[in-house]
Formats: sequence, C-alpha cells, structure tokens
Amino acid sequence: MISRIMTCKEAIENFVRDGDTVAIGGFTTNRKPYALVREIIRQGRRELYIEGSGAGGETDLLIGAGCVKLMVNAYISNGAFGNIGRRFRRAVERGELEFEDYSLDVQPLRFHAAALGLPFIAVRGLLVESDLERRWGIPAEKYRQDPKLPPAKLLIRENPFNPGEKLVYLPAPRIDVALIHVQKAAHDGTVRIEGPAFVDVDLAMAARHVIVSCEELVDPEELRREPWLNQIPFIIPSACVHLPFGAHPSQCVNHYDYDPEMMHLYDRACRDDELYGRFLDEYVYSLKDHGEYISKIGPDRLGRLKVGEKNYVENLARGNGES
Amino acid sequence: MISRIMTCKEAIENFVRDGDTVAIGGFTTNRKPYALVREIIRQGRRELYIEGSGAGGETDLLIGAGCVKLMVNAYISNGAFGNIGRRFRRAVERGELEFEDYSLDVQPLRFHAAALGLPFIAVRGLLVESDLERRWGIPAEKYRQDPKLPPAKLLIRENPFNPGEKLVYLPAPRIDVALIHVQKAAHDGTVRIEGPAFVDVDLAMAARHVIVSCEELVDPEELRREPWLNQIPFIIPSACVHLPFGAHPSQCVNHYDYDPEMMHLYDRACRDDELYGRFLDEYVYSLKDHGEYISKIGPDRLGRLKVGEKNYVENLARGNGES
Amino acid sequence: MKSKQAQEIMYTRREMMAVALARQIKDGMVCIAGTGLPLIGATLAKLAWAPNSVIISETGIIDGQMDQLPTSVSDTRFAYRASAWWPRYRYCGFIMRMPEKVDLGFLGGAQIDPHGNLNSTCIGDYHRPATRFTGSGGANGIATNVNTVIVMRHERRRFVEKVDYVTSPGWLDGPEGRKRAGLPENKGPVVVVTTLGVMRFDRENRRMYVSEYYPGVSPAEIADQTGFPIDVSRAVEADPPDAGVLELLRKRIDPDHLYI
Amino acid sequence: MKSKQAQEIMYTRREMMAVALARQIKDGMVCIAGTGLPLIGATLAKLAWAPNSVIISETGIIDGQMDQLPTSVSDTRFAYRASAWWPRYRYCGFIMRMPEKVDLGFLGGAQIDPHGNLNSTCIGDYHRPATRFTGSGGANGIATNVNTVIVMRHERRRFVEKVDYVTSPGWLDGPEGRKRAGLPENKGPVVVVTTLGVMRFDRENRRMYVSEYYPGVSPAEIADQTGFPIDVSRAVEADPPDAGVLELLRKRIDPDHLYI
Repeated sequence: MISRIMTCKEAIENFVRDGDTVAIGGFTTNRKPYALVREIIRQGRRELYIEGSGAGGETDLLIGAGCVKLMVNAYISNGAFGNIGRRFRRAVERGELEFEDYSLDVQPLRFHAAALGLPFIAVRGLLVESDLERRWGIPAEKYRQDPKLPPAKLLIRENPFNPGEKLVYLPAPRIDVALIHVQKAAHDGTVRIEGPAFVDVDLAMAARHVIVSCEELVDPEELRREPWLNQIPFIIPSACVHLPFGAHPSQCVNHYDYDPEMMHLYDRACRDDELYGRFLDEYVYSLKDHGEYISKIGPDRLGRLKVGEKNYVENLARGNGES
Repeated sequence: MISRIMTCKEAIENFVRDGDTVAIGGFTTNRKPYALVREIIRQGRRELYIEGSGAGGETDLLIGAGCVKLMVNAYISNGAFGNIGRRFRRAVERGELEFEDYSLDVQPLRFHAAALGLPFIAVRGLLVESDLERRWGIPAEKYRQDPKLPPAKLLIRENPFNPGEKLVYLPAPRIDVALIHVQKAAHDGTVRIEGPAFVDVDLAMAARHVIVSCEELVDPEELRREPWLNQIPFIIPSACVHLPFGAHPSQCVNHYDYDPEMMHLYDRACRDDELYGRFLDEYVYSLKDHGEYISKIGPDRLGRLKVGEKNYVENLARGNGES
Repeated sequence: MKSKQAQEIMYTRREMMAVALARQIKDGMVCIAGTGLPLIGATLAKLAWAPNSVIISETGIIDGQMDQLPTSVSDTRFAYRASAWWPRYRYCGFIMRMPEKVDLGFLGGAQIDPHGNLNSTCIGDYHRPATRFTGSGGANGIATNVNTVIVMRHERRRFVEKVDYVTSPGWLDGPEGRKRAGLPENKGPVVVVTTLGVMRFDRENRRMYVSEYYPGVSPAEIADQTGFPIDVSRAVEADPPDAGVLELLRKRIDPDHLYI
Repeated sequence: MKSKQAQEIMYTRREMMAVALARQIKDGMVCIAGTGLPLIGATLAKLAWAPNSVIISETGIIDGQMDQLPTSVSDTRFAYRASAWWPRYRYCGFIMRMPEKVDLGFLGGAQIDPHGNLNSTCIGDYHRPATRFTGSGGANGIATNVNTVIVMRHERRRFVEKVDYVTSPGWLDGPEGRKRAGLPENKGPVVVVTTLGVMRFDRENRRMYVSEYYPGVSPAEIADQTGFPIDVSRAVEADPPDAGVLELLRKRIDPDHLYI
C-alpha cells in the first residue's frame, strides 16, 4: 500500500503551484488548516485563486501575505474576535484583490456540485433580485477567458420541467487543491473527521489534489473497523501530514478550543500594515516549520485549550480583546 | 418538547394513505424497514407508488401483497438468497404493475435532488444511448397528467455553460412518505444511523412525512452529546416507532445479521402464487403486530443472528437454499 | 405600557435591543440566528418564555442548548446538546426544501431601505468600495426563504432611500415586488429592531413604519435618524425589560460581556 | 500454453470462469465488483497476485478486505476492514467525478450484442416482457464511465445481433459510436468472460472476437453458441487454473459453495 505521508513542506511543494485555485476546509474559527496555510505563505506561493465559503483568519492571512490574486467570497470572519477579514477588506478597498461574491448558501452547493461531478446546480430563488445576482465582481469577459474560472458567475435560465419558472444555474468551480485539517488520518490515506464536516468532504472530492493534515496519525486498522465513519477513503488524498495542533488558533473537536489570545492578537495586527508585517515575521516567516510554531505558542498555553466533555473549555477567558 | 413516539399501527394509520408515493430506506438485505412494510400490508393500503433504488424483499412483499400500483425501479434483489424480485417480475410480466426504470446511480441522485430542494439534477452521460433513456416505462402523457409524477422521466438538454454539450436532466421525485429503520432514535425524534446511511437521510429530507422505526429508543441526551453523528434532527420525523428487530430478516449494523432461513423461505414462497398467499397469511396477516412476528421467529433464532465485532455472524449457515 | 418597577431598573441600550429581539420569539418557534445580539435575544426567549423554541445556526446546528455564549456560528458552544450538526450542503438544501419549518431568521446589515432590502456587502462602489464588509454569509438564502427580523444601528446613513448594494432582498419595491420576482411572496422582513426602537412593515405598501420607540427615545428622534420619510403615527413606547430578564441576560447568557 | 501439472487438476467451469475473471486484474488496479463470480474473481486476484488491488462495491464500500463472502453488495461482509462506506449519493458522484480512479468494472447481463451492448432488463417487449429481470442496478453508470469486464453464460439466445433492451452501452454501433453519443470514448467493454472462453473487442471495429477458449472447449463450439458471426482466428487455449488458485477458491474464498 502506498503511503501518503509527507512532511508539511513536501506536501505544499508537491501539490500547490503559483496560480492554483485553492479551497480551504473548516468554518471561520473551527478546524481551519492553519499550519498548511502558514507553510504556503512560508514557501511564498503567489497569484492563488481562493474559492472561499466560511473563511476565517487563515484566508485573511493568505491575503495579507500577498499570496492571493482573486477570491471568491461568501463570508470571512473570526466571529466575535474582532473584525476579521480586515486584510481582505483592505485589499478590496485598495483595489489589490480581484473578487467575486456569492452567499454562504450558494458556495457549499457549488462545492457539492463539483464533488459529485455535476457541471452545475440549478436552484430556486437564491441570489435572485439581489446584487449578488446582478452585479458581478469579476467581469463577464474574464469568466469567458480565464480557464481557471467557470464560463460565468451564474446564469438565469428556465426550469425545463416547468417552463416559465426561472432558476439560477450555478456552475461548479474548478479546484486545484483542497486543504483540510482533520482529527484522524491513517498511513494509507483514510480520513476520519470527528465533529462537523462543514464543506470538507465536498472539497476533497472536488479538488484535483487534497492535502490532509491531521491531529492523530493512526493505524489504518483503527479506522477500518467502522468504515462508515470515514468520510474520505484512502484513494482520494494526495498527501497526509501529521500536524498536531495544525488548526491552531481555531477549534478542533475532541482536541482543543480556539485560542482567544491569538485571535485578539491577530485582530490587533491586521489593523495596521506595519504591525501586520511584524506579525507575519514573528508567527510565520521566522519559524522554520509547524514544530517551531507550536514550541513558540508553548505547551502550557496549548494545554489550557484542551477540551473536556463539552468540547470546549468552560469559562475560557475570551473577552480580553477590543471587540 | 413534542414526542414523536407512536405505535407502528398509529404511525402507518396517520401517515400512509392509499395512493401515496412511498420510498424505502436501506439497501436490498441491509437495514430494510420490514416491520413498517408488514404493517402497511396488514392495514391493506392500496395503489401505492414506490420510488425504489436498492429495493429488497420488503418491496417485493408490498408488490406481492397487492399494495402497489406503480414502481419506479432501479434494482430489486435479495442478493444470493434466491431470485428475489420475483413478485415484481411476475407483476410486470402479467401487466399488473406500472413501472419505470432508472439505474442505481440515477435514483440516489434524484433523491438527493429532492432532499436538497433542487427541481432537478443534470448529469453527464448517465443513461445516455441506452434504452433507459430512450424507452420509458411510463408514457409521456401520463407523466404530464399524473400530479404524483414529475413532468417527464428525463429531458436531454444542453449544458447552458457549454453549449453543444448534451446533459441528462433528471427531475426530483415527489415523495409522500419515507420509511426508514435505524439503530437509535430518541423520544424527541432525533435519529442516529449507525453504519452506512444508504439513501435514508435523503429520503427523510425529501419526503412530506418520515416514519422512523428504531432498534433502540434512547434518551435525547445520549444522542445530543455528539450531534454530528445524528443525521436527522428532531424537527424532521413525523413518527418514531420503537421496533427491535424491525429490519428482520435483513441486516442491521451493530445489532443483527440477515436471516438466511427467512430469505430462503421467501425465495421458495415467491415462486408460486398459492405458496405466496400462505406465506403472507403466516407471516403478516395472521400476526397482530410486530411483537407477534418477533415471538413467532423466536428468541433462539434471533439470538443466533446477533452480530459480533465484525458486524456479521461468522460462519453463519447461508447455503441451505436452492439458489 | 410602562410598569412602575420596570422604570426603576437601569439597563443599557444593547440590553433593550436584546429584549426587543427576544420578544419576536414565541414558544415553539424555529429561528435561524447568528452570534451576537440575535443569538442573545433567541437564547433569552428560550430561557424566559419560549422553552420549546429552536435555534438553528447556518452552519447546520439544530437546537443547540447553549450553556456558554458562542463567538461564531461554528463555535462548538453553539452545538452543545444539539439535535444534529449537518454538513454545510445539508443546511443549504434544508433552507430551500423546507423553509416552512423555519419561523424566523435574524439578519443584520450596514444599510437598509424603506422596503427592508439590506446591504451587508459594501459602502460605495462595489468594485472599489469606500468600505468593504466581510461578505453576505447566509443572509441571502434566509431573506429569500423565511420571515426575517433585522438588527440595525439606527443612523441616517444606514436607513437610506437606496442601499449601495442589495445583498438580501426585502420586499423589493413594494407589495408586488416579491411575486413579480418569483420569490416566496408570503415571506419577507417582518421587524427591524434598532438602537432606537422597533420598526415594522405596513401590510399594504410594505414600507417601514415605527412600531415602538424605546423608553427615553422619541418618535421624532427616530424619524430624524432615518434617511427616508417614515410613518411614526402608530408608534407606542416599548415596555422596558423587567428585572428577571435582565438578570438572565447579565448572569446567565453573557456574563463575560462579549456582546452586551 | 498448458502445463503438465495443471492438466491433471480437476476443476469446474465456474472455477475456470472465476480464474479467467481474476486474470483481468493486475496489482494496484481499482475495480467495481458485484457479488457472485466477479467478486470471487476480484478476491482471488487480490489474494493470489494483486495484493494492492482495490475492490469497490456500488453501495459505496471502498477496499473491503473480505474475510467471508458477501451475498449482496450491501452485505456488511463486503465492508470488513474497508477504508470507507459512503452514502449512496457520494458513490454516484464519485463515478461521475473521478472515473479515472477506477480501472475496471464488472458487469453481467442476459443478452449481449457484438459491440458489447448489454441487456439486463427484460426479454421480449419492454412493456409486457416474456421475462422481466430485477433492474439495471448500477450497471449503466459503470458502463458509461469505466472499462468493463462482462460475465456471461455463453448461449446463442444470449449472444445476439440485437439485444431486446440496451441497459448498458458498450461500443454502441462500432468504433465511432461512443464519441458520437458524447460518452467517454476511451472507456468501454474490454473483455467478456463466458462459460466457454474469453472474448475481447477488436481495436479497429470494436467487434467481439474469441480471444481464449477454455481447455475442453473448441473455438467452433464457441462460434456455434454465438448468435452472430464471431472471429475465432485469434483464439488460443486458456491456461487452466493452477492448484494454488483452486485451493484459494475452494478453501478460503467460497468454502460454502455459495457461488461456485
């Protein structure tokens, strides 16, 4: 059996190219593949297209580090931890980022279509009579010309089974690389997500390459005892990387809570270009790899984030920011 | 909190009407809601439309008992246990059953479309250049006139994003009642399927009414500890019925194996009209309810079907039939 | 409408808003709520008078029994003792397939027009905005398919004749708007809870009017802070929060003052 | 091609078929197989010479390590130590999205034509058939998207010029058929393993020819049992099963003689 195990460095080197369309699993502050994202920044990838849905600090980080040329957006937030998406917002306000907007109902359905090999998905009502339908962030010509994009943002067409009824036809995106962080993966590439799956399984099935980072690298036999609990079989991932705390500072069910300290720090840093540069230096560029990152955060702080039975840290100090 | 608990009798009385379109969960010999089906037969429902996919003996039973007017078929089998679907086959051969044929790739996608509120799903290639595409079991006029059916079996239309490319547009079915048997349900209606979900979650979301039978009726708190493992939240089911061994003689993960003795008996009975009548009398009509059915099968025999760690009975005697 | 005891109780404007939001929820209602004031309002209703109400997060969490306040719609705190936590596509399908199962959805925005059309995308030109926000989230699907309660800061620049970008449709251009557009006609914005009072929409012309002003606010002040003509003739003073409700808010729901 | 030892070993025709099926599988191949002879063949290959081959069930079971023979594609025995067991829609999507991940699919049928078009639906008129079968199963999706190995009883009434109903497309009407129809051109039926021998399809005209006849069968007998003209000029005698393989079949794979 071929092993899919790689180092984080190898996985990003092998499977993420400049100009790739990248989609990222998790949701805002939950199970975000931060370690993989930090390595992409470290390796200096450029001109990425991001297919986003419940984006969080990890996507803002990629944008802030200058890796992103175009973002298909639905939502970017760290929840109550300050006004995240500030690097995204600033990049749009400065005209430094191409962007498109869908809604958070539509993007998962587009991913789902791509995962199922459907050329598009036709829905009732969504986006209709809003500027999400009428005004496109990316010009129609660019959709037609850029092979990385579908031929249009959307099309309004009839329901062939009910002539006269207008539907919104949403094209499936083309995704080069999906990045997901999971609780368990085996040497063979079998993946088990514990807790909510969000869009991760769809991304894994939709993308040309899937890079999986995991909290625990386990024996395939452990996961194969209950195959129905494994969402992604071993024939799908391109690479599995063992990265405990790979979702820090976001949550990871059965492992750790989000890290309010880092969330607030990010919130402060992202308000100012210079501060932001220093933040990137300190937490990404100056650290050789995820191991150094984890050492920098330190075992005490990480230990305090360990979740109990409720799957969060009770009475975690969360209000010390400026939000 | 409203309780969804009912007896099997009440659930079928309240939610299954003559002429309803019924869809049945599980797959051929796995987790088939046999007890619910036997009660439908006992109550003498007629003129049912069946939306089938991985149908097994339970669907053949409904057809054999004269409950079914029309079946949308993709597959009906008890696997190696004789040639099941014999009542289905005979009904078609005798012209006693209206029918349509799709494939076992297409039906789950139609259910999926219905579950997601999509009017249709458009696929590449499936059914194309086969008689599944060209020859319809149900005439086009009937599709247009019967409000219980979609407006057409399928339509061949262009991909609006890629003019010239032909796609198969498959309409979502309209499902009145879904019948599913699961491992765990709670008083409040929360449902957890252990093992493969097959089409069950899609059926539950697609149907107007969902009747759930369960092996174990548990406290909601037990299921709510890991909400991501519950596929169906309490706001969906219309009725929950506690029916241990409700899938007998099919398999039920974490509980029991299929019952080869009953499978072979069915295989013999379904070859002959008279034998079949006696089979129905003995195992359905003469028994007041599922409790009497279970007593008739008997605890010793059921005990021998109890699965171990491998989720089947090792060296189960299976070859004593004529198949 | 004021009771004597209530007048003597001190409370903040955000507390009043949370209570006004909570009052939209009756027992048994199913509501989609995001974090912040909407979730606080929904939780308050559930604890105070609507024990069988159900809160849904757009990440697919159904009926979380929150013990500690979540900071995002994907926070595991939102899913504590929930009935299910669906993958994303399942929630999206649910909203399209079974909108009748949901009674209310809560939305917020940066701008709103007289018919309840909402902007949460940008201020200024869409392609090169003066201020860009983080994205529509799931607001569009909610606004399309279910009745909504909208939370707004009540300022002239936010209550405008025409929003810079329609992120989520309200009643569009009036009573026939949704029908003409093919949107569900019987669903739309019901209430706007603001920093000054509670607005509703006229059944005839689907225009916003002032329904309630908070104690200490006048109808004239609301009209003045609204960037379009607004009917104040039906306005009454809102009941202030009572002590029990404030205690729930402060001690049980948001003791860390994350949002209030 | 015969070895001396092999000639002395007794084996049944169904055992020969299982071995002929198994020989289509090389190490590392990913195959979709239903229960019965295809699964027995695939299991044999995996145990004998293709340890890294992967068996997929159309119910969404990926890489079961079967210990006891399943009686249906949803039998939990099929999923023993599998990598995953998907819900149905996920398998259906996989077959459309990633057909290149699958090397072979196994199909059976009641009738086949010279271009490998298969009937597993009915004999006679579709609406009032003389014999109705249980339904197409997932054959159509497999026939559309992946290369196939077909298992057939070799009889004149089954090998026909024109099948009564095309359940699964083969090469359609010849070399250009699939391209014209918009089906994947580079995928189609590769081998037909029958009760008499092994048929393949000519690369030029995509017509069936006899590739191998089993020991004890003559090419003429195959031609005689085929209801359309078939080229026997390239036919060679198949290697008989060797003792180790038969032992695996009898003792390890199907000791209860469920299928052989």
